[in-house]
Amino acid sequence: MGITLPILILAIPVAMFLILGIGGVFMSRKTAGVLGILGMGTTMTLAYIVAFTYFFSGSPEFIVEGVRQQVQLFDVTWLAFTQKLVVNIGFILDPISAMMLVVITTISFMVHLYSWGYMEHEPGFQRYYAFLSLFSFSMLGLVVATNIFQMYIFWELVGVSSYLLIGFFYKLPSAVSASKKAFIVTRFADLGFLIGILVLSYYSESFNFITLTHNPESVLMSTGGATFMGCSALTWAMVLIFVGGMGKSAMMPLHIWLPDAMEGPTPVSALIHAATMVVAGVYLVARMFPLYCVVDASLTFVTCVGAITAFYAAVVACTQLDIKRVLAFSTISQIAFMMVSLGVAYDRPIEGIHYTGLGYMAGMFHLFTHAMFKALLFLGAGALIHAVHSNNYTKMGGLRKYMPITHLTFLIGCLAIAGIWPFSGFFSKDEMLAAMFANHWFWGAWMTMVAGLTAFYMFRLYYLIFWWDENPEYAEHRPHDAPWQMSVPLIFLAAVSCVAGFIPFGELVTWNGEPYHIHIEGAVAATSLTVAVLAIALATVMYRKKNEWPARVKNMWPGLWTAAYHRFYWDEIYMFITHKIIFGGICRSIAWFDRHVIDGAMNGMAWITQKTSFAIRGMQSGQIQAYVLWYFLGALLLAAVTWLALI
Amino acid sequence: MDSVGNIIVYFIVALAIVVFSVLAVKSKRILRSATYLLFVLLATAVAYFQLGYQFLGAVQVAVYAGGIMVLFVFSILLTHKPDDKSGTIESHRRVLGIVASAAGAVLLLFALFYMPLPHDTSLAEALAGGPQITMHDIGEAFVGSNRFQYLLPFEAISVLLLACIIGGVVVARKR
Amino acid sequence: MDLSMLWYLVPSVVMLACGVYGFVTRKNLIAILISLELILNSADLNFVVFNRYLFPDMMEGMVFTLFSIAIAAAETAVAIAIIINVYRAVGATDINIVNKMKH
Amino acid sequence: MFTNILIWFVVIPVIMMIGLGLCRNSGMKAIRAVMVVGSTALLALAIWLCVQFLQLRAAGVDDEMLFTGSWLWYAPLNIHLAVGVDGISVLMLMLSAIIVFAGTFASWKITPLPKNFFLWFCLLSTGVFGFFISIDMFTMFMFYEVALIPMYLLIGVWGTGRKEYSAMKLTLMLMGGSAFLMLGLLGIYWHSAPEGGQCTWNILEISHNASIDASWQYMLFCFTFVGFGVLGAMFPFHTWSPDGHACAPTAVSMLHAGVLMKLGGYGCFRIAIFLLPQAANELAWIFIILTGISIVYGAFSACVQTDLKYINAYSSVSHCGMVLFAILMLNTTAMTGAILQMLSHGLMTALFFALIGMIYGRTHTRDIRQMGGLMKIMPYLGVCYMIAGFASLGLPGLSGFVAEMTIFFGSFQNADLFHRVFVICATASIVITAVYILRVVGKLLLGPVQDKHHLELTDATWWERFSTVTLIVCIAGIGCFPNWINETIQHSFVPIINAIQAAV
Amino acid sequence: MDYSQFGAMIPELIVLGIFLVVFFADLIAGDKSRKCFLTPLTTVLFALGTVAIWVIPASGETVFGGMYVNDSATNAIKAILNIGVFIVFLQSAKWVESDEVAIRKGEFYELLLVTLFGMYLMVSARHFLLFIIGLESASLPLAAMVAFNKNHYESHEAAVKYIMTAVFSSAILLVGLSFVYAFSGGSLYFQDLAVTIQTGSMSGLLIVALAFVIAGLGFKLSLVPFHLWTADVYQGAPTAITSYLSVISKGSAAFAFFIIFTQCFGSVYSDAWEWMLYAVIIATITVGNLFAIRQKNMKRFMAFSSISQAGYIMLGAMAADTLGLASMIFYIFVYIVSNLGAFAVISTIENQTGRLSMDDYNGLHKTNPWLSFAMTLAMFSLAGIPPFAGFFSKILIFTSVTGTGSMALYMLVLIALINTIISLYYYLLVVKAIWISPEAPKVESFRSDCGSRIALWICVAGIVFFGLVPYIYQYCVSSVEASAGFLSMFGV
Repeated sequence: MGITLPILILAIPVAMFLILGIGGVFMSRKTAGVLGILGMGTTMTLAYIVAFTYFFSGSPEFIVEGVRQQVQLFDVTWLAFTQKLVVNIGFILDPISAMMLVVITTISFMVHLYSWGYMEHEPGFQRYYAFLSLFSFSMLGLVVATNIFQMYIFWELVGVSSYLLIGFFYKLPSAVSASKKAFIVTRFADLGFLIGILVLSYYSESFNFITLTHNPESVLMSTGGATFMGCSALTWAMVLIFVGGMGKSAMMPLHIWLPDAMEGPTPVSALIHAATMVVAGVYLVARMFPLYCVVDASLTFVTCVGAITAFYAAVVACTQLDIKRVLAFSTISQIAFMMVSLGVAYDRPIEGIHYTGLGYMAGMFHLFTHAMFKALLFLGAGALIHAVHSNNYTKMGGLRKYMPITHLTFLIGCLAIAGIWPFSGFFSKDEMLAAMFANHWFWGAWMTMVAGLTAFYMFRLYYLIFWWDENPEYAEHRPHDAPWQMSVPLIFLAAVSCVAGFIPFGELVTWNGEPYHIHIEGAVAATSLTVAVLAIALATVMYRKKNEWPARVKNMWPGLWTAAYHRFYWDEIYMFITHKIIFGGICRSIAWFDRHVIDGAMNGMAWITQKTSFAIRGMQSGQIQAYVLWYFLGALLLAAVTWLALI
Repeated sequence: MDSVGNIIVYFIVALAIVVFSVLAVKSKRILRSATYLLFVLLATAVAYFQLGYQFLGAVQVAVYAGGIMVLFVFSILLTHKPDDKSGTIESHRRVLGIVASAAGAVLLLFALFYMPLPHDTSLAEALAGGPQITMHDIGEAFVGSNRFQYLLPFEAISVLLLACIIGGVVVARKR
Repeated sequence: MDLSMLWYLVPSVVMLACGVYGFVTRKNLIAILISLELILNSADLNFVVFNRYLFPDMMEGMVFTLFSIAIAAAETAVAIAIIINVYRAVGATDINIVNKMKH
Repeated sequence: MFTNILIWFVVIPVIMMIGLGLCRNSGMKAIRAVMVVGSTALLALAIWLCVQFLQLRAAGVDDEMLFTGSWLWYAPLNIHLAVGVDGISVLMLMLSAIIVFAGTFASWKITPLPKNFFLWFCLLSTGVFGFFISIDMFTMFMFYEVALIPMYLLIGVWGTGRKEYSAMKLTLMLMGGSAFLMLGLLGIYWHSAPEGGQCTWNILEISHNASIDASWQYMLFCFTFVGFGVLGAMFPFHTWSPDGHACAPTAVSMLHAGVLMKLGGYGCFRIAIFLLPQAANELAWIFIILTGISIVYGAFSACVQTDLKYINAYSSVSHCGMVLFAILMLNTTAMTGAILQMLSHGLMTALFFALIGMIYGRTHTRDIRQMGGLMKIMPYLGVCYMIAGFASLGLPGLSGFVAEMTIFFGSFQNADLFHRVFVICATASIVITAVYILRVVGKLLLGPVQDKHHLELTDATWWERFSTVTLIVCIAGIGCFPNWINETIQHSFVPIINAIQAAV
Repeated sequence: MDYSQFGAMIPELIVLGIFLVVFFADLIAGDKSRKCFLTPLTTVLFALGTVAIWVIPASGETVFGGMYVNDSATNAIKAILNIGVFIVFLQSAKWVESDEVAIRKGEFYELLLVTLFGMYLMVSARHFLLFIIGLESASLPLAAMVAFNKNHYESHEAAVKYIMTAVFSSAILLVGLSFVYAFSGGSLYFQDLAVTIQTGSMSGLLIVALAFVIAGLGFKLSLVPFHLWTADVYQGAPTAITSYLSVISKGSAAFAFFIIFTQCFGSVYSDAWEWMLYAVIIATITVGNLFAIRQKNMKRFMAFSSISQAGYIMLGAMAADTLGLASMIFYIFVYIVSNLGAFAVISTIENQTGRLSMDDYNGLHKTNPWLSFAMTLAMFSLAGIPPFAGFFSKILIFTSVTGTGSMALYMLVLIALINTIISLYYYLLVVKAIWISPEAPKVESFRSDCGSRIALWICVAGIVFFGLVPYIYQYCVSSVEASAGFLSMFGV
């Protein structure tokens, strides 16, 4: 494969960004929209060509003896730190990046299309499309990165695109603060990422993924047994790099930005905060997977963080009122699922655990399916918000009659995420749970419980929106289905969610390129299905019609409910630390110190000089005799001191 | 061993210098001050004679005691009524004056006593050490232009004196 | 008993000290000038004494003193002219009148 | 003499001054014409020099300095007007030319006394250019001080706020620094003779011949580093910077923060480290502590300021601290990063101050609490401000990122715990930077409009757009294609690194 | 007797000749109305004389048995002083024509020329007797000139202060010299003293003698603590005289100081007077600066500024070698143009409006931009800011001081450098008043007289070019180096 296609894949979005960003003010909305959609469509086509060529051409460039290869389509020097540490910008093609190309371009195109309808009346339409292009470019650059530093570069760029898009409605203070929060929290996490890269590259003397991952043992050797606080340097590096992933993927305790990020336009949430950017952390771990494997403490860390986050987010999701927030917590929970799946996919036999690689494959599979159905759900939520002009489900209820397409697609999304056969979520979730059970029964059981919670809160949401009690305001503003620009993506994604499970994913994406044959583990599948169905049943009982159950349950554990509703006060804790301690404590005291001590010292020197000047003015008394006295005593003193000192 | 006469003369001179110096700066009447100064200057002239510089002694009497003292008396009479008193001022300054002068005297005396120069020569030896300086020698020295001859300073001081005359006239003139 | 150099130098130092004392304590400008004459005289005496005792065969010190006397005369003349000028301007020769400029 | 291209960097501003002298006080058109022609000529000259330089290097000319020339000036003290450039100086000249160019447009409508303003402005430029072309310590120092003093009048007359106090403080503190510097230079001069030879001020000759003994090196290093460090806003000598920048007029802030503060960093490695390598190896730790404090301290201070210029001034303390910090790491990569950071910070902070000046010129306040939602009112300026902010917080694709990363990766090559701890502290500053930049952006540009009067304000004029676009293009240029600059700088560091390693 | 030896004293003869011409012209002219030719006559003659001194090469001879020398170094300083005096003549032209002074203008020129003659003798003297006569000629007539403004009380007070202190200091100097004489081997020729005063003669008496000589010369240079007369006299004296006092008198004394201390006492440099001068210089620079900070009266302000400048000048004596002397001469030259530039502005404004306070300068640039510009340059030059000449003179003198390599001298230079910051502060106060102060200008717009303008132009040209053009400094160095036998006399 030549370099034209990959370069175009990156170049078209960035060109769109520049054209729409600089020239946007001179364009009509329609031109801008069409340009953006066309650009993204082209990119999508190209990405499909690349991905299909990679997976299915069977060319020896990409597959050797049944093993899929990692190929760098191009790799040019961008910045040479030292002789060895050279940052390149390149395009890597391997199973996960090819898969990600498809996911990103697909969802992005859908969102472009959808936004044409959704954002029709918003000011700054051109700017919006420019930002979408920028994001697409950054995300594509991230996934095709040939080296960790390139990844970091695009990592930052997606961060800023996210910032710009969350803050798109910049006149709303809440949007502004949400975007700021998102950026700073991820930035903080990126600090870990950066230090991780620093440590890793210092020892391995390379940024390149292929160099690093093809021989992870030698990377471990290169650290020469360097340890810090009892852990090896590589462990530190990998954990710190994962911290970066935690930030982007909103793992506990760095998850706080994601729910707030829902202040952005809903299509943006679908694109960035559900399907693509937030899974960058998962992608990162998958990318560096062999290195994680050689320091399994770091992988354990990944698993634990994932497990805790998944449960936490699921619990919180059960109590939220804002439909987008429910979806946001659901996203956190699902991404955590993928993390756990990666965490349990040990690749070498330790203490009787067999290598499976299943977790890796399953995680990637879930990434794919989740991207589709979560985007679907978000876009559906967007349609709802478009119809009723509120995020809050108390303003909804009984919408199934008014918005049939939305209802149907949303239901498909819910079924998919709940893991009901034959929807896509079932397959990927089943594989993940199988991998977890294979690792340790505890992870399996724990995550099955989370899966059940997922099914519950999703159907709680579904019923509250579409059933429950009809909002009387509909009489005045009759909600209706979205225009075609919005419906088409919904339908398309719903279709994908229905069939994606049957893709032979194991044949395509595995940790080492060798195909893996998926087989449904009956026991696991049965368990998870049962749990899901039970949870759906419970949700049906509680929320299908307006009744007293929800209130009663709430009153049963009021403390728990309130805590969960307030997301277990994480935001408050952060607020306290940042505002009270860092701003109020550190920054203010440093500013005070600067003004009063440092500056004071300088002014003090001037003051002392002035005072001395005043103090000695008596010397110049105007009396000749005093002058002569000074004169004479001065001469004597000069003589006397010199005499004493020198002789 | 110096002659008794010399010693007696020395003591008279020394006593006169010391006493009249003190009186010159302590006297409450300015005219008396001037007179005491005259005595000091005359005593110094005597010392010059004793040290063998007769011409110098003569000049001291003529210029200092004669010329300068006249100036002083003249100016005192011009600026003072006869009964005017010129007392010391402010006691703190008197203390300071004593301190300063005492410090100066002590330092100088110490320095002189410890100077690395031969100071046990007697006056007689010193007088015998060199030739008598005659008027002729002095005259030669003042108009010669060689080493140890002072034509140039002599001319230069004439300019200085001229300038001082001009200066004095400018200052003292009424307009 | 020898009249060594120091015998002559001591009165000279006393003269100097008196001169300094007088300068510092006197209230009248002319009286101050009188004190100054003492100091000048003390310097002259030093020159002469050193010349006689240390370099009896030369006469630099004596000549210096001769010129010094002339210079003293010139100084006194100018100083007295200025003092008279002040007297004309302010009607006194008190030292406390001429201390207006200070600090 | 005038056949040497470098001399023209000094000659052109002098000609401009003469030209301005001939203009009438009120002849605004003539004054602008002189300034535009002159600054364009400077920019063209800088670009031409850059091209020439790269061509020569590409052709394999491997001297330490190119375009050298040396003309005896004060023969008795062996003072020469010696010029020469390596890659670093070329880039610095380029930076200065760009900022002078942008500054000219940024002060298009300066009042009162436009003629005098530009006269001093040109004098300042003369100093800056002269400093970067010199390889003789004496002329270097002279140009250094030439660049300092116009600041007093520029701030005092055309400034705002507590301008008299700030101008005086700035001038005195910088002159205080240069007092130490002077002493250091004198010491180097008098120890520059190899075994009874003639002393010299020429940096290259000293580096080749002199072997200053250690005890003197220690003293002189401290003097020179502190001297330059004051201008580089090193903690605790940075306090002139916030007040000075806050009160200075736009173009002066641009030039001062953009170029003048770079003189400090440039001098630090060109003189303190290059000529006193042994002391640099031994004593770097002291200054690493101070500059490390600068980085974090400046960033934290910036977080709570409410005056736009104060925020940027403290931010400059932090960023310039990074420059000195990187220089002290004594390896090629980190020092390269330092130079990149100088360029980046120069352009970015010039952009910042230009924008602040433009905003202030419209709203008449710099207090972020009294502004808000300006993005709606003046979108062009708002977008530029955001770009500057992103450059400042190290967004890839803009210059700040490249510089900071090079610094971090270079600094991390020093493997001991002491260095590591400080590097990580320095790294942490990028988060704090994000905090204060986004705080300002959020309060100033985004959110609802605070003051109804602001709704009537206009967006940028053509000269303002011109000025800012110039800077943004450069910022993005460095950010996207850093490697040629990087290589140029790295090559230029070879002799310095050799000197350091030889002295270990 | 060999009167042809007078022929070697060309500069002195020229000045004396002009003096006599003016003297007789003044005598002949009689009443006021016909004296209008006096100013142009003197100025032109003096200009010609100055050119002559520059042009006629120094004979390098030592005449009168070694009492007087006219070598290139002395010639250089004389020529430089002459330029200063010329500028003083120019800037005082208007003042001497004023009603109050006009009738005494003949005397003004005569006295000025005599004092200049005295300074020449100070500079050229190689015998203490001639030196003392020169010193007195340089200071006594000045007392009369300080009293020139008869209608101003300050002028009288200043004259009294000046003459009293001057006489006291010359008395102390004589006492000191009498002690030096004790060590001299009977000869007061400098070249003999260089031989007879050796390390072995180190004693309390010699130290006292040195201290008294430093005090005596310190009076002329206004070194601390012998400086206290300076401010009052500068303030009270007519501005023309103040400027003359502050530069010419100081410059000649500095040169003489250097010659005396390096030649006569060169061998006891590091034993004694290095440290005395060290202390005195630090005190001078610091105290001068500290007092200058508070001053509002411009003349008084300049007085303290000149005190601190004297400290810098004396750094050249600390160096005590050819480079030191050359740098000192250069410093003096630069100081002359800078200080006289400032005084030209001050006297112009005083003559035109009678205003002397720094507050009166507020907003000056609005009414008198050129004067403001010149004053700014002068202040910058005095503060030692490049590219103005003051920077070069300061740096060169610092360089020469540190050349000996002793750490103590580095510290001295550091203190001096730190003091430049204080000095910068108060010089900038003037600049601030002129340019920054928002008040309405108090001095109305006027056109200054021709003499002042020319003087100002000369000063501005000097300020701008003396540093950038290296020839002046090279001239100083080559003059010093060409002084035959001069180097060999350094006992340092």
